[in-house]
Amino acid sequence: MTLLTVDNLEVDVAGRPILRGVGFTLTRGETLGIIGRSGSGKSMTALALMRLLPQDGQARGRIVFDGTDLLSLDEAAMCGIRGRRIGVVFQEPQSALNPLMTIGAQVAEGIRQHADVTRREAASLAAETLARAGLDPARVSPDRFPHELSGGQRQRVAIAMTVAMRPDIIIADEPTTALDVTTQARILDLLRTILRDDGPALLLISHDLGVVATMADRIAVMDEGRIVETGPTRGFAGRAHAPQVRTLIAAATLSREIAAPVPPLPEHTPAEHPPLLAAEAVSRRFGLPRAHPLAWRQYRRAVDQVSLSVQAGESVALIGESGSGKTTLASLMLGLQTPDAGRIAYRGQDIAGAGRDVLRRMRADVQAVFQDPYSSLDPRRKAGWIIAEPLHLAGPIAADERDERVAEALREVGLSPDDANKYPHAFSGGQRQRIAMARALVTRPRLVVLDEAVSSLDVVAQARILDLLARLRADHGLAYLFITHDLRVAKAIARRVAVMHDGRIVEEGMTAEVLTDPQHPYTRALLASQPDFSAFAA
Amino acid sequence: MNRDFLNARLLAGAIIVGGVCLMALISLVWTPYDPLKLDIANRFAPPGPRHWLGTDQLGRDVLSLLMRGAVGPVGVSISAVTIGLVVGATAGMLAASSGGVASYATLRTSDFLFAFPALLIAILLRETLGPGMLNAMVAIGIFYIPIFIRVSYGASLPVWRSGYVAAARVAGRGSLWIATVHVLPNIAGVLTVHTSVQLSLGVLAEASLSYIGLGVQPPQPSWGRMLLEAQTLLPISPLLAIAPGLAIMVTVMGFNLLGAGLRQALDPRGAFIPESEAVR
Amino acid sequence: MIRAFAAGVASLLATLLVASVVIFAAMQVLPGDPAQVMLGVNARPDTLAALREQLGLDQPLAVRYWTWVSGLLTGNPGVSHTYAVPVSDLIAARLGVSLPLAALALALAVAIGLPLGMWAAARRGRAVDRGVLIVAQLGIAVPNFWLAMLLVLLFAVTLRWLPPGGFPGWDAGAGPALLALVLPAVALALPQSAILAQVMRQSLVDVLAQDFVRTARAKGLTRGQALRRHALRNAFIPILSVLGLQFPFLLAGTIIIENVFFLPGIGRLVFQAVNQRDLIVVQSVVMLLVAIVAVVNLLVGLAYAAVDPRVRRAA
Amino acid sequence: MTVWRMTRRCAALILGVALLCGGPAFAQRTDLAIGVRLEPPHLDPTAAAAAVIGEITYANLFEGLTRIDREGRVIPGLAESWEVSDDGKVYTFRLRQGVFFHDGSTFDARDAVFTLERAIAPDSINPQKALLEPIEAVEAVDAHTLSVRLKRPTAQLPFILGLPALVIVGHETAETNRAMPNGTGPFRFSRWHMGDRVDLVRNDRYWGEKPALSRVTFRVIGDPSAAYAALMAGNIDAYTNFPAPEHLPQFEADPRFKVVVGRTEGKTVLAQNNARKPLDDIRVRRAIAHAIDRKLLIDGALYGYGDPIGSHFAPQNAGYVDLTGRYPYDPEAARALLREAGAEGLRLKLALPPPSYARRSGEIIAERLRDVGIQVDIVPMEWAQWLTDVFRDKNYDLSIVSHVEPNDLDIYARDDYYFNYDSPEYKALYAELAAEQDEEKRLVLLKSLQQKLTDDAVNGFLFLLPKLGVWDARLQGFWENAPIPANDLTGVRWER
Repeated sequence: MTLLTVDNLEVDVAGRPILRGVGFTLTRGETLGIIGRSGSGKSMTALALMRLLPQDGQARGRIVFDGTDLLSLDEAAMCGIRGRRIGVVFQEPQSALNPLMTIGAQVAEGIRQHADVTRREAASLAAETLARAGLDPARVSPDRFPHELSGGQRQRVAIAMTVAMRPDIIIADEPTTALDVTTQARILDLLRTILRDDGPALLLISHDLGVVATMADRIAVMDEGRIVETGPTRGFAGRAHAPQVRTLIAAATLSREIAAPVPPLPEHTPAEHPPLLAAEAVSRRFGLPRAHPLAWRQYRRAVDQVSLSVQAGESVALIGESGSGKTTLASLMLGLQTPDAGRIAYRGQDIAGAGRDVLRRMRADVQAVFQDPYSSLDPRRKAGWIIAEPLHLAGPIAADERDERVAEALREVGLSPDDANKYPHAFSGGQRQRIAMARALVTRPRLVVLDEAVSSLDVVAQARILDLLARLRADHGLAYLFITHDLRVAKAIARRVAVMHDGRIVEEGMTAEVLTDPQHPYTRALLASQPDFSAFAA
Repeated sequence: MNRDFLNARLLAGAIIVGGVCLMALISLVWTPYDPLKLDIANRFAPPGPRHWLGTDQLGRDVLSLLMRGAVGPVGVSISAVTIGLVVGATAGMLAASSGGVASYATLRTSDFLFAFPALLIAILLRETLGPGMLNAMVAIGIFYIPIFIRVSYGASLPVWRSGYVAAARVAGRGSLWIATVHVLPNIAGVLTVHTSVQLSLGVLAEASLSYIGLGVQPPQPSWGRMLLEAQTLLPISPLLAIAPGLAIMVTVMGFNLLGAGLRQALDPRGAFIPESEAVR
Repeated sequence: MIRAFAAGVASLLATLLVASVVIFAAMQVLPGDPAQVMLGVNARPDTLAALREQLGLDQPLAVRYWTWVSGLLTGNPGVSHTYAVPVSDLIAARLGVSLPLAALALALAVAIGLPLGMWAAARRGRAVDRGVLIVAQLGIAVPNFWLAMLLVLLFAVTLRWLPPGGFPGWDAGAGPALLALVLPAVALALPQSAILAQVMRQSLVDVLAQDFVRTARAKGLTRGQALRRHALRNAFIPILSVLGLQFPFLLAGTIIIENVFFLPGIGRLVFQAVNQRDLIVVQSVVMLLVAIVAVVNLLVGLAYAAVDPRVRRAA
Repeated sequence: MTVWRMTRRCAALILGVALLCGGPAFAQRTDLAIGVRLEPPHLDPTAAAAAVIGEITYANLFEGLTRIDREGRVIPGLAESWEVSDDGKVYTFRLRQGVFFHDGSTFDARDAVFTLERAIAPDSINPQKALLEPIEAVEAVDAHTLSVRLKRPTAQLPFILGLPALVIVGHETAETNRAMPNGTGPFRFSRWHMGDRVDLVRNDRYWGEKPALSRVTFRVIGDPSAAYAALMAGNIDAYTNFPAPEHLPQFEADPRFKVVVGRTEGKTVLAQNNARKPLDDIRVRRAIAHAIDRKLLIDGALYGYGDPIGSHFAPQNAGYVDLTGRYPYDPEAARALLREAGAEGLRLKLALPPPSYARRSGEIIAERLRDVGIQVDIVPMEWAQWLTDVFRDKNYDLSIVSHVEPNDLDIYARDDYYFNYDSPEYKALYAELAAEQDEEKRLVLLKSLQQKLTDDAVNGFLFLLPKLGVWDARLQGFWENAPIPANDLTGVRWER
C-alpha cells in the first residue's frame, strides 16, 4: 500500500534549480535508500517532504502522503503532520540537538506537542523511548545535556525524538555519517530494531553505499537533482545501467580500481637494517583541564607504550577509531610532538637528540599527507608554492629547477603542470589530496605518512587516490604508514596492519591474517561492522 | 539579506571613509579659509556663499574647521588601531602558537588591560604627559591591545592547528616562517574586518576624549572639541554643534559599513568572526 | 559551578592586586602638589609643608601604599585630602548616583535593543529588518555626549519637560531623583541599545539557521514555538558576552555623561579629584572602577555557566 | 435647588484647585537657588583658597571683624568700631555683644584671638597667612575688646581682616568647619549634598537685621550650557557669576531675567616670565604689548563684556590711572621692536589654565602674536599642573590668568614671584606705599606703581574680568560688583 508518492518534485533555492522532476513512492513498512554524492539533492528532498526548505526555497509538484498533497496544506496542518506522521533524523548529531536543553526534555517536547499528556507522563514516556533507543536511564540519565554524550549517544537521542511519536514515515538523513564504523553498525542495528517493532516506512538517505545496501529494500540513486536509477536492492549492482551509478558502485566496493598489487617486501634482517622509521615504546599524555586552580592536573594517556616500525618499501596500515590515539602516534612519528617516554628512531637514530643534518635528512625522507583536504593546503598560496615548500630541505635550488620539480610532482599525481598557478579553492577534494601528495613527493621521500588521507573524500575520489598511491608505490618503491579507520582501505593498500585501541596497539600482523582471523575482540568488532554487499552485488 | 544590499554597505563605507580621509589629507595643505584665522567682527555668520557652513564664535570658517578637524579623529584612530594591531595581533598570534605558560600569561595580561577603562588611562596620561594627540593615541592604543590579542588569538588558533601548518612543519619549516608565511596571511582577513570596526570605535573614542579636553589641543580644531565649544552656543547657533556631531556620526558609520561590507566579502559564512565581535 | 566561581575569584584577586600596584605607581608620577592646589597662590612654603604633613604625604611610599591597601581591605582606604571625610563615605554617596544611572541605562538599552533585534530577526530580509539595521547603524555611530546635548536642548530647554542636569538627591524623593536620571540614562542607553539590537538580530538569525531549530520544527513545533523555546535562549549567549564587552564602555560613558549633566556621580568625583590632586580619592575610585569591570567580567562568566551547560562543565 | 447646590460645590472645587495651583504665586517666596561654578572642596574659608568657599559662606555663614561691602569698602562686622594708635601699630577693635554662633555658643574676644592666632601660627594652613605677616601679637583686652599689635604700620589691616579667609571661627568648632561650618552669620548650614548643592537656612538668632530669605541653595553647575539650561528651565533662580558671556543677550532679551554686568577685581594678565630669554628684553615685552588687541580680546573672549586695563589695577578703585593707551595695538610697531631686539622667529609656549576666559583669550592672543611673527604653542593645563609648573617652578614663557585679589600690587614687589620681575625701583616705591598712612600721598604712590609696571611692560595687561550676573527679574538686592568673591545674601529678597 503506497503511503507516500512523490511526483515530479521540483525545488528551487534562491532561484537556482536544486531538484528536477524527482519522483518515487514509499509503501508502508518499506525502506527506501536514496544514495548520491554530496550536492546531488538528497537532503533537499528530505526537507521538501517536511516542507522545511530554506526561506528562499520553493517547491512545486506533488507530495501525496496518505491521500493528501502536502504542498497544498496550510502551515498549521503541516505542523500536525511533522513529527506526528513523518519524523526526521538529521545528519549532524552535534548540532541537531539544542545544547541548552536536557535530552529528556527534547524527547518529551515532541510528545507533548502532539499528544494530550501531562508533563510527568511525557517525561516518563521520553525516558522509556530513550531506553528503547539504547540509552538506559540508569546509565545515561534523561537529565543529561547533549554535550555530555558521545556522538553515537546523541544520534540515539535524535532517533528517540523521532520514534517517540511513532510516525508512519521516518526520514533518516545521513544518520551515521559522522560516526565511527562500530558505532555506525550499532546505530543501524537500532534502526532495524525500530523498523521491526514499530513498522514505519524508512527513507534512508546516505552517500555511503554500504549503509544503504545493508538496510534498504529498494535503492534510488540521485545525481544532480534527479533520480537516475531505482530498483530493488537485491541484485541492484547487476542491473544498474546509468554510468554514474556504475562508477559509484565500482568505487564503493573497491572491486577493480586498485591496479597494482601489494608488492612483496625485500628480504632483510632487522638487526642489520634498522627500520626506516620506528616508534619504540613511546607514550604521550595530555593534561586534562584542572577541576580548580589548585587541583592536581589529571592526564589522559593518548599513546601508551606503543612500538611500531616501518621498513623501507613497506606499507603498514594503522587502524583505529577516533580517539584511539592513532593520529597522536603519527604526529609523534613525524616529530611534530615529542614523546613523554620512549623514542622515535629514524634509521635507528633517536630524532630527539639528533642534529640539524639528521633532521633535515629525515624531513626529506619522511613526508606526510593529512586528513582534511580543505585544511591541509594554505588557501592563500598557489598550488605550485605549496608543493615547493619542502624543497628547501634539499638546499638552495634554482627557480627553474624548482619549477621543474613541481611540474614533475604534479604529473606524478595525475595533475597538469599548469595547475601550479591555481589556488587551492579551484580544486576538488580529491584534487587537493593529490596536491598534498605532490607536496609529499617533491623531496623524493622514502616514506609517506598518510593520516586518514582519503577518509573525507567520497567513494569515487577515494578509489582514485588509492589507485594513485598504489601506482606511486610501484614506481618509486615508496613506503607508506597508512592511518585509517576503514578496514576496506587498509586491506586494499597495506601489507601489514596494526590495530590501535585506547592508546595501545592491540593487534598487529600481516593484513591477510589479521583480517581473516582477528584475535582481539576489538578487531573482530571492527570487522563485523563492515557493510555487507553480498545481496546488493548478487 | 540580498547581496546587493551588502555590497552597497561596502561601497558606501568605502566612499565615506575614503572621503573623510581624503578631506583630512587635503585640509593639511588646503582649506577654503585658514581654519585658525580669526574674524571676530564676522562671528556666527550664517551659512552662505562665502562661508558654506557659516562661521563660529571666533569668526572662523566652519567648513575649514570641519575639514581640519577630521585630522584628529582619523589620525588618532588610525595610529591607535595600529598600535593595538601591531602589539595585540603579534602577541595573540604567538600566544596561540605556543600554548602553555606564555599563552596563559598573554591572555591574563590582556584581561588585565581590558579591566582598565581607556578613559582613565587617558586622564592619567594627560596629567603626566600633558594633553594632546599623542596621549589620546597611546590611551586608545592600550585599550585596543587586549581586543586585538583576543581577536588574533581566536583567529590564529585554528590556523596553528591546521593541516597546512602541520605540513609546513613536516616540510622542515620553523615557527617564525610559519607565523609570517602561513598564519599571518590567513588571519589577515579577520584582522582587516576588525581593524575597520575598531577604527570606527577609535573615531568615537577620540571624539569623546577631545570633548573632555584630552585630545587634540587648541588652536588645532577637532570635532570633539568643536562640540565642547559649541555646547554652550547650542541655543545661539545650533549648526556649530550639529555639524561636527554629524561629521563624527557619518565617519563612524562609514567605518562600520566598511567593516560590515568587508566581513561579508572576506568571511561570508561568519566562520571566523562572530557577529557579536564584529558589530561593535 | 562552585569551582568555576572559585577560579574566577582567584584570578579576580590577582588582577586587583596587580592593579593596585599599577594604580598606586601611576599616582606617584602625576605632577602637581595636592597641598598647593588646596591653598592656592598666596600660600607660603611653610604653610604648604604643614598641610603636607597633615595629609600624610611626607610618609615613605611603601608605608603609604600599605596604609592604602590595608585600608581598602577593611573598607576604608583613607581620608580625602580636600573634603576631609572618609573616602569610603565619599564613594558610597557618589555610587548612589552612578549605579542607578548605569542600571537604568542598561535596563533601557536592554528593553529597547532586544525586542527591536528580535523583531528584525523574525522579519529578516524584509523592510522592518532593513529599517532596524539602518537605525541601529545610526545609533551605534552617535556619540552619546552629543546625543545628550541635543536631548537637553529639546527636552529641558525647549520643552521643559525634564531637568537639564543636576541631581536633587534620593532624599528629595524617588520621583524627582529618577526624573533627573532620565535624560542621562537615555543618552547612554540609545547607542548601547543599537548595538544590542544588532547583536540580538544577528544572533537570532544565526541560531534560527541552526540544525536544532530545524529539528524542533520537524517535531511539529510552529515557527513561534521553535523561536521561543529553542532559539531565544541560545541567542542570548552572545548577548551576554556583548554585555560584558560593552560594560567598560558604559562605565566610560557614564563618566562623560555625568559631566554633561552635572550629576554628582563617580565620574565627576574622579575628574574633580584629579584636578584637586586628591590622590587618595583618585586611586581609590580608579581601583573601584577596575574592580567593577573585573567583577562584571566574572559575573558574565558565571552567567554564561548558568545559561549554557557546556560552559558549566568546562569551567 | 439641587442644581444650584451642585454648581456651588463645583465652583468651590474649581476655586480650590486654582488656589492649590496658584498658591505659591500669591505667597511671598523666601527660597532661593543660586548657581555656582565649582564644587567647594569643603566649607572652611580659613583652610583653603578656593573662591567658591567664600562665594557660599562669606557674610552668609561666617562673618569677620570687619566686612567688605558691595562697593569694596570696609565696614564694621563683628567689630562695631576700631581705632588706630598714632604710630599706626596698634589696632583696638570693639566687638559686638549679643552675638551667637549657630551652635548656640556666644561670640566674644576669645574667639577673635583664637581665630587670628590660629591663622598666624606656624602650622597654620590659612591661605592668606602671608598678609598677616605684620601682626606681632593679638590679645583680648576684655571680653569685648580686642587689640592687635603690628610690627610696622599696615594701613591695609581692616581690609585684610574683612577677607573671607579671616572670618571668625569658634574655638571649639574650628576643626569641624570643613563639613559642618559653624559661624555667626544670618544663615545656618543645613546640608551639603556633595557634588550637587549646599543648603542654608535662615538663622533666627542673628544679631542684625534678619534676612528676607528663609532657605538658600547653592547648586554646583560648572558647565556653562548646563547653567544656561538650568536658568532657562527655572531650576535655579540666579547665577551671580555666569560663566558664558555668549548667553547674556538671550537672557537680556528674556523679560523673566535681569542681567547685570558688574566688575570683579580680576585683573587678567598675559603673564610673562621676565627672567627667561627673550622675555628678559624689554623690547620683546613691549612688542608683545603692542600685539595685544584688547578690543578684539574683549569682543572675542568676553563677547564685549569687560573693561580693558593698562596696568595691574582695577578701574573702580581709588588711585586708578588709565594706561590702556600706552601700548596701542600696532602690529607694525611690534614687528619693528622685535626686529630691533633681534628676536625674529620667536617660538613661545603659552600655558593656559582651565577657565574659559583664559582658553579663549589664549587662542586669540596666539593668533595675533603669530601675526607679528611669534610662533605660540598653546599648552592647556589643569590648575594642579599650572600651580606647580608655572606658579611654583616658573617653568613657562607666557600664561594667562586673572588675579582676583584686591589691592595686590605687592605681588610685583615679591622676590620669587612667578613673573620673575625684579625691579629695585618698584620695590622701593612699594615699601613707601606700605608705610604711608596719608590717603592723598597713597594715591600718588599707587599711580606711580601702575605707571612703572606699564613702562616695564612686565605683563600684558588685558582686561578686568566682568561679573556677569543673571537672575530672576523679581529678585533684588544682589551685589552688582564683586570686590571679593562673595554672594552676600543679607539684602536679597523676592519682589512683592
